[in-house]
Amino acid sequence: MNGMVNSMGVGGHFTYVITVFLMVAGLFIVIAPGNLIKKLIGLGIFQTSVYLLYIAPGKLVGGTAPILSDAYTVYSNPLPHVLILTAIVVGVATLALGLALVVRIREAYGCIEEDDILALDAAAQDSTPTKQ
Amino acid sequence: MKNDLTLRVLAKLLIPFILLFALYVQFHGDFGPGGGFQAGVILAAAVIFYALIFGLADARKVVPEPLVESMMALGVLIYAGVGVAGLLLGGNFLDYFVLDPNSVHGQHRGIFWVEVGVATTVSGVMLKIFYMFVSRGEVDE
Amino acid sequence: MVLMVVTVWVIVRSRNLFGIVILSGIYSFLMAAVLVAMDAVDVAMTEASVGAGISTVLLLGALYLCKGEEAKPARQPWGPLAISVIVAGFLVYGTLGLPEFSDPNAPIHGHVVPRYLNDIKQEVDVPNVVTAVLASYRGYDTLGETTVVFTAGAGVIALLRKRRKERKP
Amino acid sequence: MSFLQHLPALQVVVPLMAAPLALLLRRSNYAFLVVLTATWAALAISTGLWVQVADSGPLSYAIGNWPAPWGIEYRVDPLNAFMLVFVSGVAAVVLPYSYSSIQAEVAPQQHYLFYTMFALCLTGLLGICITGDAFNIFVFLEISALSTYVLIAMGRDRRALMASYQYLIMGTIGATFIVVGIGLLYLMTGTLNLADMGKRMAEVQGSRPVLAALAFLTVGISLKLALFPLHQWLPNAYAFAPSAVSAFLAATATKVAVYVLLRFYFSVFGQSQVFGRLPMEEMMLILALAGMFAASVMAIYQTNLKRLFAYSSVGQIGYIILGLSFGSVNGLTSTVVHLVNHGVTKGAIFMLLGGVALRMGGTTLARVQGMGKVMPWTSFGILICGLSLIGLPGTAGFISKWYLLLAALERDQWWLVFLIVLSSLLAVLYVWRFVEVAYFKEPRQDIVAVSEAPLGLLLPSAVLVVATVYFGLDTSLTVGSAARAAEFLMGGLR
Repeated sequence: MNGMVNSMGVGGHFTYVITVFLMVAGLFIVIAPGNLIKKLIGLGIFQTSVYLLYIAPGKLVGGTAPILSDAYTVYSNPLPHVLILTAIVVGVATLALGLALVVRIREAYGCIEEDDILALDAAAQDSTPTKQ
Repeated sequence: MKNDLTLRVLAKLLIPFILLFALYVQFHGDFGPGGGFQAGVILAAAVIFYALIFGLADARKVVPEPLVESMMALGVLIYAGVGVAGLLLGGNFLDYFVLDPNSVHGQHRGIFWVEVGVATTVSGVMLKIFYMFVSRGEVDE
Repeated sequence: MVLMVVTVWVIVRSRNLFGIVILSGIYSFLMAAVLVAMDAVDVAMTEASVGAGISTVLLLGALYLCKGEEAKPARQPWGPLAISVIVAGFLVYGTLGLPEFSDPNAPIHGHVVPRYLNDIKQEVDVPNVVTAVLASYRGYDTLGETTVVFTAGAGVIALLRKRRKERKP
Repeated sequence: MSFLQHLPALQVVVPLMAAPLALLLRRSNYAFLVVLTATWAALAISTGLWVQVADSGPLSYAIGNWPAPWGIEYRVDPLNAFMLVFVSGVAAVVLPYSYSSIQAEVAPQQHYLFYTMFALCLTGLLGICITGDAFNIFVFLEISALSTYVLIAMGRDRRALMASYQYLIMGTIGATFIVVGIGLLYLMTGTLNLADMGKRMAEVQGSRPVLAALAFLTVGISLKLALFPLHQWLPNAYAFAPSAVSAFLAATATKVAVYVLLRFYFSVFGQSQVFGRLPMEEMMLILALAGMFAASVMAIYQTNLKRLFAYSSVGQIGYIILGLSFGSVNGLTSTVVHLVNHGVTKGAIFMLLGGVALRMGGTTLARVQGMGKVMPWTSFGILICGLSLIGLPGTAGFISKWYLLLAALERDQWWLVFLIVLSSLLAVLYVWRFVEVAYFKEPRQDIVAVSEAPLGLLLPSAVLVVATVYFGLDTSLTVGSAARAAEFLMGGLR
């Protein structure tokens, strides 16, 4: 929350810089080979950071939440909020499905490290004919 | 944990309030923050809370799995049904104006039912996912 | 927001899965706080309940089922790192041309949205503009969203329902 | 009349409502009937729309009766009317096939879920094609994507799970890139309606966020359409999914992504911006060529037929993007025609391979030895489709390559003509791998008794094989529609 005060003082693009950092960090976790659950968390961070990209520009200093009442005249932009609500829901749906997959992978392979699983697959391909 | 009297009494006391809160979030969404999705999540949370304290078997008795699965589907059907109702009454798909002679009331009615649909599906899906994860663990042990 | 950066940094470095899950919950809470500051109360409420609530529960559940504690350190992070940096470059390039923070003359404030804010009283008469746009003006998106949730639910059933015959490796 | 007026909404809503119904019914036969009815209804609706558009020009449908930039608009023009017919047509053929094919591949208590997911996937793909709203594209993209992950994971091999996980990661990254792109566009134009965006683009043409949006959308969609080198998820996903799923995905999923790319390039950014401001043309040309060659070479070295043809798909996507990179009417015509022709051909191949897997116990080259003797019809079908992949006259593949060559000749790029022909030779090589094993080797001892694939599999596959040949002989339907779509895209922007 301290950061918010800063963001207004430091200048117009502070929020964007933060957004970019969060996005890239999330993306890095996802594409670096590693633990399957950790990758899903990274995917979550990647998606979440996009929320800021949408929401931050909709904020008007001196504006208020877009719930109409007679006391206010300036409202922040409601449309990005709607879009991001949808995006959050999509995000959690993806996470649930991803985790269900990880659980199944763990049952089938006995581990959840990407490297190990790919090694197991390669080994299986060498020794036995591919069974369909 | 299942036999802790304090917890059980507390839960019995709290859960009605959580359910009430869910309903409040559902129907107050027009005026304050909230709506079908959040209400659905809270509703599911109440049952999950119940399951944690009283055990999965008891929760399944209160909210059986087939019901949960039907809720998932029914929510979508309610939502799409509102859209089709608009079609049948001579409007476009998801046209709320035609749902009532007074177009503003029509809008209110449309939004109400749509939010009911969202809450139904969301709470159904969240609960179902919870049940699935927990019962998967039972196999493993 | 600075706290968020710190949290994410720790997540990147950490190998303890349990810790990572808890941190991601904290991250969601921080995000929700920032969203409140940006007047997105509906979004904040959802992010808090979904990000910090449901996601954390799901992650813990999955962690319990997988019994994984430690994540191995990534072996060769340079390729992905390079890709990430390139993406960052594009983003910085793009965002530098965006309107300034809180600029009332930005296109998003001038087009489309005024009708939501001004005419909603006559057209829908619901004070919470977010609800009105969500359920009515863009109600079709929400139908899609509900379908996405339904898809995930049915998908989890398909993946996790117990079977009589166990899958052969 | 009023009923016809609502066809655009019904196009998506009918399969959408079929999905929860199928879940509620639980009995796999009922679920199948519901989804089958919905799929065939969708085909009828899309045909109706196609006729309407051909008669009276683009249609617009305001969902919820909210006018365009405020509400969500459905917009049907020559391009997506054609796509809708194609997608629902393939679905209408693959679904009856799946009824027989999943008996062997998916556990019985999962069948109703399979049909539910199939309906959702179809809903998503149709929704992407028909919508005129940028964010709505994303929502329906996710419906189709999530259902696809589940469908792939239903495969019997445990590698199906990992393939699905990798697709989930790549697909979600792609979708998030697309969201970032749409977000940047929204911030610059203030609207989400594609047509409105296109109009307001004039003011912000060439600004940095718009160019960044272009880059993000291109990368995001390229992930979805498996453009080389972003194709890594594809071969495993196709190889380990149930065969009905492989067929449906190979025929439609990447093709719909190409459609989205076309839509953004030509309806939003405008051709001059896409090809003028950035070295897009050169970049796509290089990637397309690299894909054509690298993936075809990879295909030659595969030992599993499913993977072989999956790599071939990546290569064929190269042709599609190559046509796009020309930015001319002939180039675009070849892109759109090849979308359909390749979709039909690949759909047929994967459906036939499903029969092979069922009868011969797998699709590795070692296993299918002597297939020409024990499964003559299936082998013959694959052979014809293989010829279409090569681009032999008389098959659908020839038509698309012909327009591609025309487009290259228009620009006097003889070296490109040479490269296109050369890459076709690579296709000859990988198709030969199949021919050699199937026709010039004796069947293995343990599988001599194998018979032809059951009719339930063979008949639907035959429909697509016949289509492959038919589209190679009578081009009025495909090329006619594609040319109209191409002219529409180019003309809309001048």
